Amino acid sequence: GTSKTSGDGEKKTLRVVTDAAYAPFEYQDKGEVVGFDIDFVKAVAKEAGYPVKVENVGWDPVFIEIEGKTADIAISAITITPKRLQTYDFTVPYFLSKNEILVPKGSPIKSAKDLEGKKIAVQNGTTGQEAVEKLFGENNDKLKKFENNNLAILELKKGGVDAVVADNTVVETYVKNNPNDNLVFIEDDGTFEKEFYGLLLPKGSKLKADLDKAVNKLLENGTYEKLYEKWFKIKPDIKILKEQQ
Amino acid sequence: MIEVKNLKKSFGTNEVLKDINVTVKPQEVVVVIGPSGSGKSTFLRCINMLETITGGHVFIDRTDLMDKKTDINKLRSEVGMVFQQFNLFPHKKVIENIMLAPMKVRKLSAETARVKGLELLRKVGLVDKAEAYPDSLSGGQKQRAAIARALAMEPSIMLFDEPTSALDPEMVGEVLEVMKQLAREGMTMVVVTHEMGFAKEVGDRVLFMDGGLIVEENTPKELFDNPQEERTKAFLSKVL
Amino acid sequence: MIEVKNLKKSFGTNEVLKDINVTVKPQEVVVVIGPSGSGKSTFLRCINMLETITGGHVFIDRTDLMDKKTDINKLRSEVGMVFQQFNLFPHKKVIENIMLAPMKVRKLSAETARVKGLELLRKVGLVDKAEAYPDSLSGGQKQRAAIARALAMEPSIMLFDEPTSALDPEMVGEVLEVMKQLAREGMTMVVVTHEMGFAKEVGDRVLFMDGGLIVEENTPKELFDNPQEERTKAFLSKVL
Amino acid sequence: MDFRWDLIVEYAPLFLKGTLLTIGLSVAGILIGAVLGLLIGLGKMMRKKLWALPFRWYINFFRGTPFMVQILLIHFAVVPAFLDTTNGILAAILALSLNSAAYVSEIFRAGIQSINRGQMEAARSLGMTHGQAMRYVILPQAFKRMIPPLGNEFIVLIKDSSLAALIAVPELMYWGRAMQGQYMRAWEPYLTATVIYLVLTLSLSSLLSLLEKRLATE
Amino acid sequence: MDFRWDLIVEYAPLFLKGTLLTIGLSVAGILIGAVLGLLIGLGKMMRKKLWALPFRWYINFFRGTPFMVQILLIHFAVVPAFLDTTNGILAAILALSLNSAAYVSEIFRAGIQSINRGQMEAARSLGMTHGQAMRYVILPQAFKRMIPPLGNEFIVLIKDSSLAALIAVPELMYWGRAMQGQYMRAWEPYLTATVIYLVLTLSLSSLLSLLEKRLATE
Ligand SMILES: Nc1ncnc2c1ncn2[C@@H]1O[C@H](COP(=O)(O)OP(=O)(O)OP(=O)(O)O)[C@@H](O)[C@H]1O
Ligand SMILES: Nc1ncnc2c1ncn2[C@@H]1O[C@H](COP(=O)(O)OP(=O)(O)OP(=O)(O)O)[C@@H](O)[C@H]1O
Ligand SMILES: NC(=O)CC[C@H](N)C(=O)O
Ligand SMILES: [Mg+2]
Ligand SMILES: [Mg+2]
Repeated sequence: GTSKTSGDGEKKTLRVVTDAAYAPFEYQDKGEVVGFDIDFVKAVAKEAGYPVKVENVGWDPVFIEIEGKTADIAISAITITPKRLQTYDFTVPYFLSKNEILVPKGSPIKSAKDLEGKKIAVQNGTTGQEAVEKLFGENNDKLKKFENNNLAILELKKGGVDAVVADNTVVETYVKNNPNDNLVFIEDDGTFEKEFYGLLLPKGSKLKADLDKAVNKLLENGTYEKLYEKWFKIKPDIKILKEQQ
Repeated sequence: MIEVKNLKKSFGTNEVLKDINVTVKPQEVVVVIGPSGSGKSTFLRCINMLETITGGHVFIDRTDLMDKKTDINKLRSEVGMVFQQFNLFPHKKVIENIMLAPMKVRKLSAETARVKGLELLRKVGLVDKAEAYPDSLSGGQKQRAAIARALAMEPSIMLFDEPTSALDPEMVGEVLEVMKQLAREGMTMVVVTHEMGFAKEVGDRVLFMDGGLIVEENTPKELFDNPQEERTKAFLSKVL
Repeated sequence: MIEVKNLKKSFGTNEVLKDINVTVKPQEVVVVIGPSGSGKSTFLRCINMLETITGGHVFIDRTDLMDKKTDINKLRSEVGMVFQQFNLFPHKKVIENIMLAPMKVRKLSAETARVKGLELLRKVGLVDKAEAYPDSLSGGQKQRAAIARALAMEPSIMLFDEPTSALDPEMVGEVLEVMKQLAREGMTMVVVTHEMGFAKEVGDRVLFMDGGLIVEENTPKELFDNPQEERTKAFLSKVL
Repeated sequence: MDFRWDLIVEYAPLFLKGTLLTIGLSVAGILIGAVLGLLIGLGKMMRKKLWALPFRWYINFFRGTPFMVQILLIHFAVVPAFLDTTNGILAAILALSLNSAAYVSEIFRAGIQSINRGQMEAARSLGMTHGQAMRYVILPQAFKRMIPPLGNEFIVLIKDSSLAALIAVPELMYWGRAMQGQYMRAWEPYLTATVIYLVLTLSLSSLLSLLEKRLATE
Repeated sequence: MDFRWDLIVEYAPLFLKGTLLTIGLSVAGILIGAVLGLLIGLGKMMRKKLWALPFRWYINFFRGTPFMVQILLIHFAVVPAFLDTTNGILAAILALSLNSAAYVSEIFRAGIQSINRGQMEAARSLGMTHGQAMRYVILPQAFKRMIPPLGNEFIVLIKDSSLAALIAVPELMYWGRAMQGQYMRAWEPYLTATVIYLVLTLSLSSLLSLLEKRLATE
């Protein structure tokens, strides 16, 4: 069901895929797929004039679906990376992020360097994984790659690893929402670089122009800010997003 | 009726029938005896084309079984066969066992087939078991039902492969009785059996097989009382 | 030797043995005949405690099988049993089949057991098959090996349950020969069989069982030639 | 350990929905699989070895690889090749059907082979053709013997269908994983799923053994 | 479609490592499972129904629930309850062993039941105790018949072990997924894994049928 815009007339429903295991961006609440990304992509599509249907498919499948053009858009807190750009297109960035470390309270790990020799859980195929592999080598023995971030965090909670590396917003939200788990997050701006999320599109997608325009519109007309505040209770730094374009 | 010429049959390298020559005349009752493994069953099975013949020829009513043009299924229905293990169809009632082939092969109507089936069951003394399933019958009853089933195709020849040797001794008699009656009615029969009493009473000829060959043949009386060949003597001394 | 008093055996609600009373004297050969399902096998199996008795008593050498204190395994080794289906141990050579129980139960050394086993094999005419596996033997050879195996425990009583009815006719003789020899040597034997020749030649007594009861008993000659009971007559007329 | 019953209560409607889908997937799988399996079984039994080869390889493939690989390949490669989009439910049914077809074909073969050779010979000796003998004598008996193993295959499918969670088909396991993800707890979601699976498979298998007894005494 | 052989070459050492771990897990699973299975089989065959009940339920549980649930429960719930940490390899071996034990116990029971009753009777009538008859007569024959189904169970374990990838045990499927995650390509990793699984299971099953023929003629 890829988009076939029939020239002028009615626009076809876009299939948006996501991995709803990355709160607060996209997650399941009693079976409902919700989150900042979900609200955002709906707003973008509305702005661009497309009806959308959001489907939870899982993280690895997101990329397979987009590469195979079986879905039109993926939104899943996906960082725009040079490597991904070889195979996919992205819209202009819509979110600023960076990786962060999640550890139990009282852990000796205080920075990324302390992760050396420690067991780390990451989500397979994420920038968190890449960051750790850049530090300690690809496919090294101490790294456990899970299918989604929830399993990685569960592994940490159950004592199977010493740390999880994932996006800061996700890590911090988790720490805040689960005080009983006694987890803390550790920032390391020296090691973890700024990342920008974009909507993932198939290479050469005809939607890119429309969507870019729509994203920019939302950034400018205050819709983005409203959504951002609803989900994160703070104001976004729109300037840095615009600079990145 | 049956003419077997230079019949040969091998399983792989194992030559089971070496060179069999027999003629069975209409209404004749031929009894085949011989030690285990001598090829008696294989011989019968070749006559009924349940085995593909390796060499030689078998003629039934002058039709060559080996001829490509021969309709084997039609010919086979001319030859009834009764097995040691009965081989009744367990999912069908006795009467249905008997009706099946006439209906499917001869295309009789169910009614005609049933009337005929009941008649045959009467003949073998099993009318009251028409609606029973084979599993509820005793061995002797099963074998009689199997004979009725074979007769339903109105064969001109009946082959029996040790029809009584899977039976409890007290049931042997009832089956032999049915067979004797058939013989008296003039059915052409080839019977593999070790029931010497039967052979003497109704057999016209006895063939003694050993090692894939017919070693000796004669009237029952002559063969049992006055065997010529050493192997026949040895065998009879053990069995009688 | 064996005393069976008011023996009863039921499977569930099916009363298979109703009230059996028999005494077998030392060196006696008792033949049991009767229609299928009359309880002959069950009777033998009760004597050997292969079935748990429902009522009554069985004494072997004056020891009550039902007595809690009786060592059943020891008593069982006093009673040899030969089955219709041979039941040789297929994973062991013939000689090992014979040596196993003497070594494990009687704790004989392998050597002693072997010497004795070979002697028994000589007796049943199978020394040359000592190192063969059961599957390579003919039916008659298997049954003779099974007899040798039972004899290896030096039983004072031997039970035979239709020992020749799974055999090809030409092999029946060799097994009966071994059994006759045993009888002549004075072994106490209870034999379920339909071999009338054997019964007449070595049987001291014949029991006719039907419906879980001993209907008639007599010497073979009297019972076969002059049966008293209707049921016996009916059975014999079918079998003889 | 504190066991949060409230979470289970909260997720109950979803588990119910998931259970229904699990049953639906398995039923579809066994039905389509049975039909396909018969055809493949017939194909494999063909006299000409060369013609039978593709069927043989079909069976080898589906019996020789993990169901996880099969469902992923079918979901991401096979279905999109035809539909131009993925479709989890379709892929799950396809994977279950194709997989069970391989096993059913073996059940079918075993069923036919379990019928005594004498049956075919008796039928042939009455003048029936091979086809008639198959149709009226062999197959009716074989089908009866196939019922219990087909029932077992159905149970296998119920369990295998849990892998559909990996392609986000909202069946039972999917909701277990969703609950795990939402509340980061292991015991509650997985035990709930376990119990439901147990109820499904055990009630099915006791039904089966009842049926088997019926068939045996008939 | 362009098929990137170079990626496969690059990941070849990891696939090799993964294959070895897959084999290792399955071997450990079948060995421990066989021993446990014997014990559970014996337990289930106990005369006292009440004592046999726990074994019966063990078998029901492991045969009645998806292996995915089992491995997740064991990894995230059971092992941590004892060790206070997770251990993927341990959990995988445990899950495979406990699961296969349930199936082995049935193989064991079937093996014993397949031995003709007459064997036990012959042994008892020679004066052997039940234990002696079991040990010298029944079990040696039963074990021989258990070899082929145990081989099949081994093949099942090879396939089931692929689910260990979900708990990040670096076996074959894990590296397939890792490759997929790294290069965002689906075909190369999954097809490679498929081929390796096929090689493992098919060579094992042809070995098995050889063995079966040997045993049959012996
Ligand atoms: N389908 C077969 N494949 C291979 N060998 C066979 C087959 N059928 C029979 N034989 C072999 O052919 C030989 C003769 O067998 P056949 O059954 O004709 O003997 P028989 O005289 O009927 O013996 P019995 O009295 O035991 O029934 C035996 O050596 C047997 O092993
Ligand atoms: N283990 C068993 N469970 C239930 N019923 C049994 C069992 N063994 C035997 N029977 C029943 O007991 C009855 C007598 O059987 P038994 O084997 O003693 O007869 P038999 O005289 O030896 O017959 P045959 O001549 O056929 O060997 C039969 O009705 C049989 O169905
Ligand atoms: N959903 C996610 O796990 C995203 C992780 C990270 N932002 C990435 O793009 O790799
Ligand atoms: Mg024969
Ligand atoms: Mg009996």
